Amino acid sequence: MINKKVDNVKEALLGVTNNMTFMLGGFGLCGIPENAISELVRLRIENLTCISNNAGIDNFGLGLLLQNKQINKMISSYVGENDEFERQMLSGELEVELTPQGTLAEKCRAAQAGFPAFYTPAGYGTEVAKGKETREFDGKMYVLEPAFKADFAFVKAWKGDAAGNLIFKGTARNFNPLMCGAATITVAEVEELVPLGVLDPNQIHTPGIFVQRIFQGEKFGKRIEQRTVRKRS
Amino acid sequence: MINKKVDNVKEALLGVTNNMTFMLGGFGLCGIPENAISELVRLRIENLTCISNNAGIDNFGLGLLLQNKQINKMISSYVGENDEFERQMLSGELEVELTPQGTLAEKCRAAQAGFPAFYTPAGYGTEVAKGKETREFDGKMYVLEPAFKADFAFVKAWKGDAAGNLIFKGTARNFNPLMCGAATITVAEVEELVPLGVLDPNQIHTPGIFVQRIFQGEKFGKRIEQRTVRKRS
Amino acid sequence: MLDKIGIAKRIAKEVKNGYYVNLGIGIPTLVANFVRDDIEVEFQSENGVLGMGPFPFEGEEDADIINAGKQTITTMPGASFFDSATSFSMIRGKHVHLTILGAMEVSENGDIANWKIPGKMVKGMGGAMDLVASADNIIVAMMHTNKRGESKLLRRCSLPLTGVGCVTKVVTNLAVLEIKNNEFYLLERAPGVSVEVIQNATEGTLIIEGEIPEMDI
Amino acid sequence: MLDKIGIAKRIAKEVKNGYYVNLGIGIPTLVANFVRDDIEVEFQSENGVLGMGPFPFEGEEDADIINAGKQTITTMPGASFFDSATSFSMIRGKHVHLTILGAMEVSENGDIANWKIPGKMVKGMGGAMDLVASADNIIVAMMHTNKRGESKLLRRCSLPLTGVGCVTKVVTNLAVLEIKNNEFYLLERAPGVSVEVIQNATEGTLIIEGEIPEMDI
Repeated sequence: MINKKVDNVKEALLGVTNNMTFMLGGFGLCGIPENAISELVRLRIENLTCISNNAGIDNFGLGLLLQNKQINKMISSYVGENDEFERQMLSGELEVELTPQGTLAEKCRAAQAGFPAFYTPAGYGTEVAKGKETREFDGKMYVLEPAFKADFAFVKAWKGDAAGNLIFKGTARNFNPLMCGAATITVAEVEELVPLGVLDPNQIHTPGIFVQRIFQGEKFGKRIEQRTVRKRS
Repeated sequence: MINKKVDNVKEALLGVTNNMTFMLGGFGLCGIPENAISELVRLRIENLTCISNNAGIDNFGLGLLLQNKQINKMISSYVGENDEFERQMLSGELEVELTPQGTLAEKCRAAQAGFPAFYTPAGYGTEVAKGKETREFDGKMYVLEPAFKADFAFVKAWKGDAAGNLIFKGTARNFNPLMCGAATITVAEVEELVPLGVLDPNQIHTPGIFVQRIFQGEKFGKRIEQRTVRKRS
Repeated sequence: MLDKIGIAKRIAKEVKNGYYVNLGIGIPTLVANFVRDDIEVEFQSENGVLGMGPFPFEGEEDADIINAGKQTITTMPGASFFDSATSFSMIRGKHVHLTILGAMEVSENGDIANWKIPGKMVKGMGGAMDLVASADNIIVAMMHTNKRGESKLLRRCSLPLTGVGCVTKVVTNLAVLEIKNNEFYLLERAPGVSVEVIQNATEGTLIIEGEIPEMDI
Repeated sequence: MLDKIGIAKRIAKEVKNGYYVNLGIGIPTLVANFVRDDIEVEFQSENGVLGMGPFPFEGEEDADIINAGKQTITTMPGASFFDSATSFSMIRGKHVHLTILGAMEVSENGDIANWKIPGKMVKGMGGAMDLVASADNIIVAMMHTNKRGESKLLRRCSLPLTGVGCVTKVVTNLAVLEIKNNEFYLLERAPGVSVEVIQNATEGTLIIEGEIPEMDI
């Protein structure tokens, strides 16, 4: 077993600097690397490019880095519900590259899997395809999209072990497994770091080879963005 | 829940005919759809194109279809250890398209995921790339490989439910999950068909949407090709 | 004239036995409530769940189990969770049979615009561009006109497109329309709404063939 | 002169702490037995397992747990199983640090041939083409000459290629050689083997710089 365990978030983020490109897992506030984000806020590094499906809300998730103006460019599919984001974007302070969600997912997967680029139908005929190569296969049009390149990927899992194996819970899985191994260094924070051998080898979502550092996260807030319930009848 | 359960292999294979293209899961004899193969032998349909990493052995797996001369063309990555196969291939009775294993896997995944083709470095500069488009990305050369097209995919899983959800065991997973949803109709045979709700939604390897028919398999032989053991010291 | 609930009810009739369905945010989400319970249907949400159920009972919300609208949900027996790449494999690979989503504009050739108002609103396309680029069966749920009373069924969309030539049907507060041959075909009128009202509210080419029945919802 | 075990022992020294390693069929498989046990290493097999262990005890074989050579195996704590696409993501994505495989021919520019003898033998490339096209560190384990005594280290391969310009090192029964600048650089001699013997058994350009040490295995 190759040991990936580090003691805390500080050690896990060694080497992050200004001007880097980061991938951050999560959909909305679900499955986001809360500990890594807090540490990035504390470190005050800036001029960052962040690849993440969403941009958090004003006072949680990536919203915290936005408030601090640490982010220079966001690559996301959906950025609603964030006033500070909208302000920075419309004022031109923040560069935003909107990418169809399936394309965003596959650009991560391509980076993980060593594919340089791929053809997808998403965005053909729209401004997303502007300046990009398009091509017909079997009578349908596709857009060529390159794989992402990033320095660090920050992901959040439910359970993990020292070998770097990860298991996610529910829809908190989302982009997290795709970002593992898609950046030079992948840092995983887990709710529960279990002893080696506890996880069933047949039920690993992300094999440890895709993870360089893993640590036990602290105080996960796990906020709910839209609390919807029904009454008991 | 959309019910995919059928009563037996006969019902599961309704619609298979001569001249079709099939995908068959498995690596060597590990995780092969034994029940489907037996039924194809019984049905005596012929002039088949089979996509499968290997071609079985003389008296098991796809070797049974070869003995019957039901297969016209094989698309595989490795076909050693099969005398009848070698004879048919060298005599020209059998057409063989050898494909790098990772390319074979991805051609299945591309079909499943709606990608028309992909660029892979495998086979560049070899006869595998002959006649294919090649292209440079970041100083490295890649070959464009199209997605597979197939009429039926036959896969074998460990456990499954009526919704078509599948769980595989150990290395019997291999190509099986990638072929699900990669053909017009996917037929899954399982060692154990469990009641709906028994499988943990978090631990499904193949969501039921990729499977059209599922049935409880019978009498799995699960032969071992190379029995290697060590002595107890 | 229909309200949002009415639109959802009418669209629910388009959901057939054996369908996997992706519901967009807003009116489409309501459709799930009105699907006949004697047919087999599964709802997919692109953030990574198949087999969505109703909202959880109070106190049973789980922050790790949400839909694409970020609402807390439950799952049905036979459900599964998966990553975003697998989710879009389902969509891009045409395994999802029906996509229902909202729009700001639809044109007579089936273009749709629903993600951006230049200089004003840029929330992003989320999964909509993947959905409309891949699905064979796309129903748009929307009001027939915008807040200024202008038609949203146009000859050409004025807003940045989400997808081209992809919408197959539109269900509005006034009518059900099919898009074919680069024209809107009027199929049904909302209760109490005349053909003339629909004609006046439709900027794109409207084809009216024979007697147009009132919706049965 | 080394036997197969000797070659495996020498290659085992190339396996460094923290390496994920893919071992081909034949001599490479033996390498696992000789890796120092004070370093952290994991073995990947392209049929879908990471963290391979030794062969099972008699009676404990599981038909569902095999390596790429179709041999029954066991797994170590921390192991994982995955599908073939994920397996080649590890390989193509350069997450595997070292690939060790056999060859029929290697050329001085790093080409390798190991999958086909036209008209005679066609077993297929299996995962070898993916491995050699992607890995940065590829060691070939083979005999220096074939059964007819002809060199397998050539100016140009005569057999159909598996990959081009990819081999970084060759370990044979006679020597350890590095491939750079389109030449074979002699690094080490097998015990008791002279430089002259190696020179005579090598058809490709052989660079001999200074005193060539004997292997320490």
